[in-house]
Amino acid sequence: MEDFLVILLKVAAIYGGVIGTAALYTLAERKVAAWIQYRIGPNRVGPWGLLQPLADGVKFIFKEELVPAGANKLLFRLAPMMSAVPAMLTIAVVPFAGDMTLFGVDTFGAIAKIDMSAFYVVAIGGLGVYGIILGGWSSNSKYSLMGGLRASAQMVSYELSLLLGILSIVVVSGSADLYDIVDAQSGAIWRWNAFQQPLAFGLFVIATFAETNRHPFDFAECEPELVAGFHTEYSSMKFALFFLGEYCAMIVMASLTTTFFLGGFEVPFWADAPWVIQLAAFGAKTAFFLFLFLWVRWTLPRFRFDQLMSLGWKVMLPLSLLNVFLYGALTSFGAFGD
Amino acid sequence: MAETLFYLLSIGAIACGAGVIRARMPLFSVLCLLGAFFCLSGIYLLAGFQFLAVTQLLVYAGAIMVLFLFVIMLLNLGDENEIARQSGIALSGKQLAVAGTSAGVFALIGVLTAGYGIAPVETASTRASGIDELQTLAVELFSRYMLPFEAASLLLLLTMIGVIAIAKRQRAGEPTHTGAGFPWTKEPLDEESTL
Amino acid sequence: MLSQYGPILILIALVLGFAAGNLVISELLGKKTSAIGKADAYECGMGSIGNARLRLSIHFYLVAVLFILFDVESLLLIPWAVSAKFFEAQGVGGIVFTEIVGFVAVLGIGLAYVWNKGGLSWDR
Amino acid sequence: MNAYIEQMGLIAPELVLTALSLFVLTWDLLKKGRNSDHIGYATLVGLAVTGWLLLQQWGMLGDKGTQTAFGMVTIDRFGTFFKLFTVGSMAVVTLFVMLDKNERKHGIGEYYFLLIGASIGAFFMVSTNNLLLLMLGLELLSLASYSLAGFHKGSKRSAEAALKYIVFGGLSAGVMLYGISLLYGLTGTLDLGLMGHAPEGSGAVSLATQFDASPIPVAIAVVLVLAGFAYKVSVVPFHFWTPDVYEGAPTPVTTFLAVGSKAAGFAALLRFVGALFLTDGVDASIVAYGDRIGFLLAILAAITMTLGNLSALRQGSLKRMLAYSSIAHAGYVLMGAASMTSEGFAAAMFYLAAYYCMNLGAFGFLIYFEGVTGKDDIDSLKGMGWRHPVVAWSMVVFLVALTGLPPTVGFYGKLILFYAAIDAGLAWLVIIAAINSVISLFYYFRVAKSMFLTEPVPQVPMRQHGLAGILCVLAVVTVLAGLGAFKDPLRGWADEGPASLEIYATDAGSR
Amino acid sequence: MNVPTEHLLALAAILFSLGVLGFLTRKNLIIVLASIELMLNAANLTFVAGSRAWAAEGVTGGSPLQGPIFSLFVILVAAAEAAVGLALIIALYRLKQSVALDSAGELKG
Repeated sequence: MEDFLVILLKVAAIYGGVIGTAALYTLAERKVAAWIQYRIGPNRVGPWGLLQPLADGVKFIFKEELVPAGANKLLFRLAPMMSAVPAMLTIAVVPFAGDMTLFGVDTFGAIAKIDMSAFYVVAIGGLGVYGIILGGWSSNSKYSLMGGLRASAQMVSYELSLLLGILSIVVVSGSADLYDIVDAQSGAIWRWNAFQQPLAFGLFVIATFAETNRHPFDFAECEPELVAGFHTEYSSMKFALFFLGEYCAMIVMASLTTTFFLGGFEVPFWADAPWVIQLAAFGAKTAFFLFLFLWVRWTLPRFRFDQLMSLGWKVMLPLSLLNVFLYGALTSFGAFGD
Repeated sequence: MAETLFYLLSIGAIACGAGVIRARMPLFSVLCLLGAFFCLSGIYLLAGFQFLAVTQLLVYAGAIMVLFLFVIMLLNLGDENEIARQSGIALSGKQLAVAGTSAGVFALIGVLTAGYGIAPVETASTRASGIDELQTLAVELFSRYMLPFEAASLLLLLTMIGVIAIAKRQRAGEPTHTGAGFPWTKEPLDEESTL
Repeated sequence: MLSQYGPILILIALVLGFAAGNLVISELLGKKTSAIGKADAYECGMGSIGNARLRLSIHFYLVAVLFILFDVESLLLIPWAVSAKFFEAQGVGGIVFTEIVGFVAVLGIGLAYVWNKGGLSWDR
Repeated sequence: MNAYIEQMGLIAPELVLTALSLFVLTWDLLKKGRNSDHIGYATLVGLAVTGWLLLQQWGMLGDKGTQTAFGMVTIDRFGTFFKLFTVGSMAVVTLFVMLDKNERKHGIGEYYFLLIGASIGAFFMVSTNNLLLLMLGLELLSLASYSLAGFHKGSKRSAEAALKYIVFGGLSAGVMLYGISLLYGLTGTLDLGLMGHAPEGSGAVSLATQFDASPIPVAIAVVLVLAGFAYKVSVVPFHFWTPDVYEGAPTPVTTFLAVGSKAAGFAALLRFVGALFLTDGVDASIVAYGDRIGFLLAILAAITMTLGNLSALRQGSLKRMLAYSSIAHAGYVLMGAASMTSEGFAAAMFYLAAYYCMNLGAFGFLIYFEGVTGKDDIDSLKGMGWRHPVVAWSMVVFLVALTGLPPTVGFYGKLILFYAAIDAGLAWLVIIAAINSVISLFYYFRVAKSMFLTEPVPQVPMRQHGLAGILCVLAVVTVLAGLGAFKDPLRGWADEGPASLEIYATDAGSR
Repeated sequence: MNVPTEHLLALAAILFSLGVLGFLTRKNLIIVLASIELMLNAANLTFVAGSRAWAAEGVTGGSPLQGPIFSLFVILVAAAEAAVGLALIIALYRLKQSVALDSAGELKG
């Protein structure tokens, strides 16, 4: 019984934490944008505008639901869910901290610990494409359709690089369990995969940007061309769900990059740190990537769509394959033997 | 708990399967198929085949169904346009009833098939789960099933070439290949890319 | 098996409840008005022309096909990736890696082929 | 490591073909589609090497088959026999493609690549006892065939044919895979040898044991798998795609479908049936059951040949007529399988060899004829006999062989088929087959009549000497193979095939 | 999971029948292809059921994990077939602006 309560507590805490972070992240987005552009940003609701996300949420709930004429009613309502749910489900296996003891129960700092968690995230995360493509199609708007198709083509293209990047990590770690992958990076800081596999790291980070439809690859929205992409016709909470899904996906991607390449929750040179410290370390590393998302968005210009696809297929895919080969060869011939 | 889940997933799979063949729009048919894949993935997981479950999600749900959706979007087959198979053995009316009955009989026989001559499995799956299974699978795949494994890559290559040969249109009167696309050739390929 | 995945079930329930709940609450609480043209698809302020069921570039299809094929390829590499160290420890790392090279090389030729045919060039 | 290489040595023909396919593709890439003839020559050279390797293998093989590639591939005379003919027919089809001007405008490198890929699939199909590799080979062959059937991009017929082909092909694949999965569930193995006879400690249960325990599931499983094969060889309930696909596909591809693909399907069918039900080496309790399967096949054979021949009578198009004729011939070959004896199997193998020769020739004539007139209806044949005498006389030889008249290989093939069937107690089937042969005389004769006995219609005199030469050679082979000097060795080869099958089955038992 | 193998097999049989039924009764080619996928999944489920049952019996039938490996290849084949089939649908659609296969047209007789 206590086990079950602890699990319940963990699920609630992690899910709540991620949703809360996503909400704060929307604020951070605007604050950072303002900072980069020498503005102030939201500062009216609460101290430093901290309650702004709450106000936004309440506003979303009370906004009018619009369903465009000619839209497919059922799919139009389902699409936001199909977009948000996979992103939220991927957090299930992210290791936020190592082993811990809560209320006398020995447990670990993730919702679930499964053997194939590294591929679970790709398999589940890849399903987010349905929300986008169906949202785009069901709106019966040209911009939405174009945006949806573009976004989904982009997502599938870069999913390959993501998958191959994960493969090369799995090859050297010898396990597909995220905890084992983190373990393999414990100890000295140069054991982080970011230093061991710089190429994979770079490709993976680029792929995360494309997977989450973030700048400089945000062709899902691409405001000047496609108004707002696949969610042009969406309003109120349905729009908010798309938004929330996107931010959750960013958080998940940042945590995954941390887990795969920056040693996850491991504190360098301190293998058995208490879990609170580990959580903090994880938070700090993830925050760096979260900041990177914003920094890039407000600094770099957007690609062209054909450039994006060319990059994905002609650069990222061959390089990822080569990288897997390289580390596969090194592993197969004993370079990473213990 | 696991048993309940199995029966729930089974009902889900059957309902989705029925949806596949009953849906008016191909889009809903494909979405129902997606649902059936989820249910089956869950069942594989319950039966102790993690890797197969992930495969089901990764390839079937994550890739094949996306392809179906793309085609529906590209050809604009969402609702009104039926792409019909008129010849062959598409049935209607009375024939449908006959087909339904025979399929029902078939299902019954299938249930009979269950009399496998081996004892029903009363114990939970005995296999070791997870990585061990994956490692056994890898050992099998790279020793005994090495040839099928390599043949699989040939199959994929063949599919790739076949699809390009079928779907990519060249303009009449042009040579089959121009070296376009390679970084070291200058002239871009001049061909229609739209349908 | 279930003990491993059980917490995910709880999460699924929670997430679905959260998403559906939000939509329902918003549907219930949001005000409803209607006006001429309000439900039209957005088209930069103009009246919309035709419907959005347009047909699009074949490239989307090619991308999806290539994705499937390479997805399946990566999938077949997963067992190897997980066991590469194990194979190395068993002393058969080289042989298995050769198999992998053969497997990927064949598909590499396919990639080169598609590349040459312009299947990867979006701009044309 | 050495054992590893030794194992690979036995599948050298397959490896050479794979290398050839990749080479063709790469060369096509580098040459950017120019000099397509060179690719054709390269293909021919590769096929020749493969053929040479196969002949070497034939010489080395004893009566027993050996297994290689971790038990996946079974190298025996049965398989090598079909591989040799597959390579031969591939070479002829390659020549057809090279000489057929209509095929030039399409991507020729892919054409060859897909053809070679299909024959690799056929190789796997005919030489494996493992259902997994069998399925993969079948799918390689099928996928290549689908793509090839739809190869003429501008042609609606081609696209429709390919679509029909893949839709029904998908159905048959689904049915067959479901059957295989049931078989696996029943026996706990994918190896046909173990299914036929599972010794103690092999970890499998033989089908015979399961049949005693639960006959209905076994029957369902076997019939479902047979349905998949029946589709591939266009036996009657699954034949309806054949005329449409044969007509819509590019003619060289049709040739391959009618000859290479069908023969590979038959080879796999024979191996499947042989491993499970052929008398020797298989658990005795299932042999009676095998007779029932044989009876089912006999009925299918009767229906198939009758329907094929009757439909062929009404055809105005030569291509469709040949399609229905190939359905009828599937019925004849099925007689051999239906007899459930080694003699029957050997007869089926011999007849398939004959079928290779005469159908390659007939379709080659079709290609020639289409090249000359641009049409494929029988009425346009008028005057062919006078304007293109060599080709027309070759065609007459093929027609005589297809009808099954002496002195051609077709006659002899039918003869031994009939003998085998009578021995197996299928006299009624032989009578039906004989009547069918008479029926087929009418429509085959119609072609000859059209060529020689009617006034020539004016047409452009255009000659394709290369094609005519090939047809000549094929015609000579068709006649010669029916005569003693060449017939007997061929007969000997064919007779050794089923023997190696059976011995393999016992061999698997003792493993 | 203490579910008897029979129930897994029955589920597979029902799915297979649904697939066959869909193939026989539907005219829409996309749905026909979807029905075929359903049939292939039924085969996979049967493999899983069989594999599970034999593993529980302690029988490996020559090699362990044959069932799952076969299922992997079935999925691969399904992917390849879907890709080629849909490519053909697109090709035909381009030529005819519809994918109705002619019933009485050129390819019948």
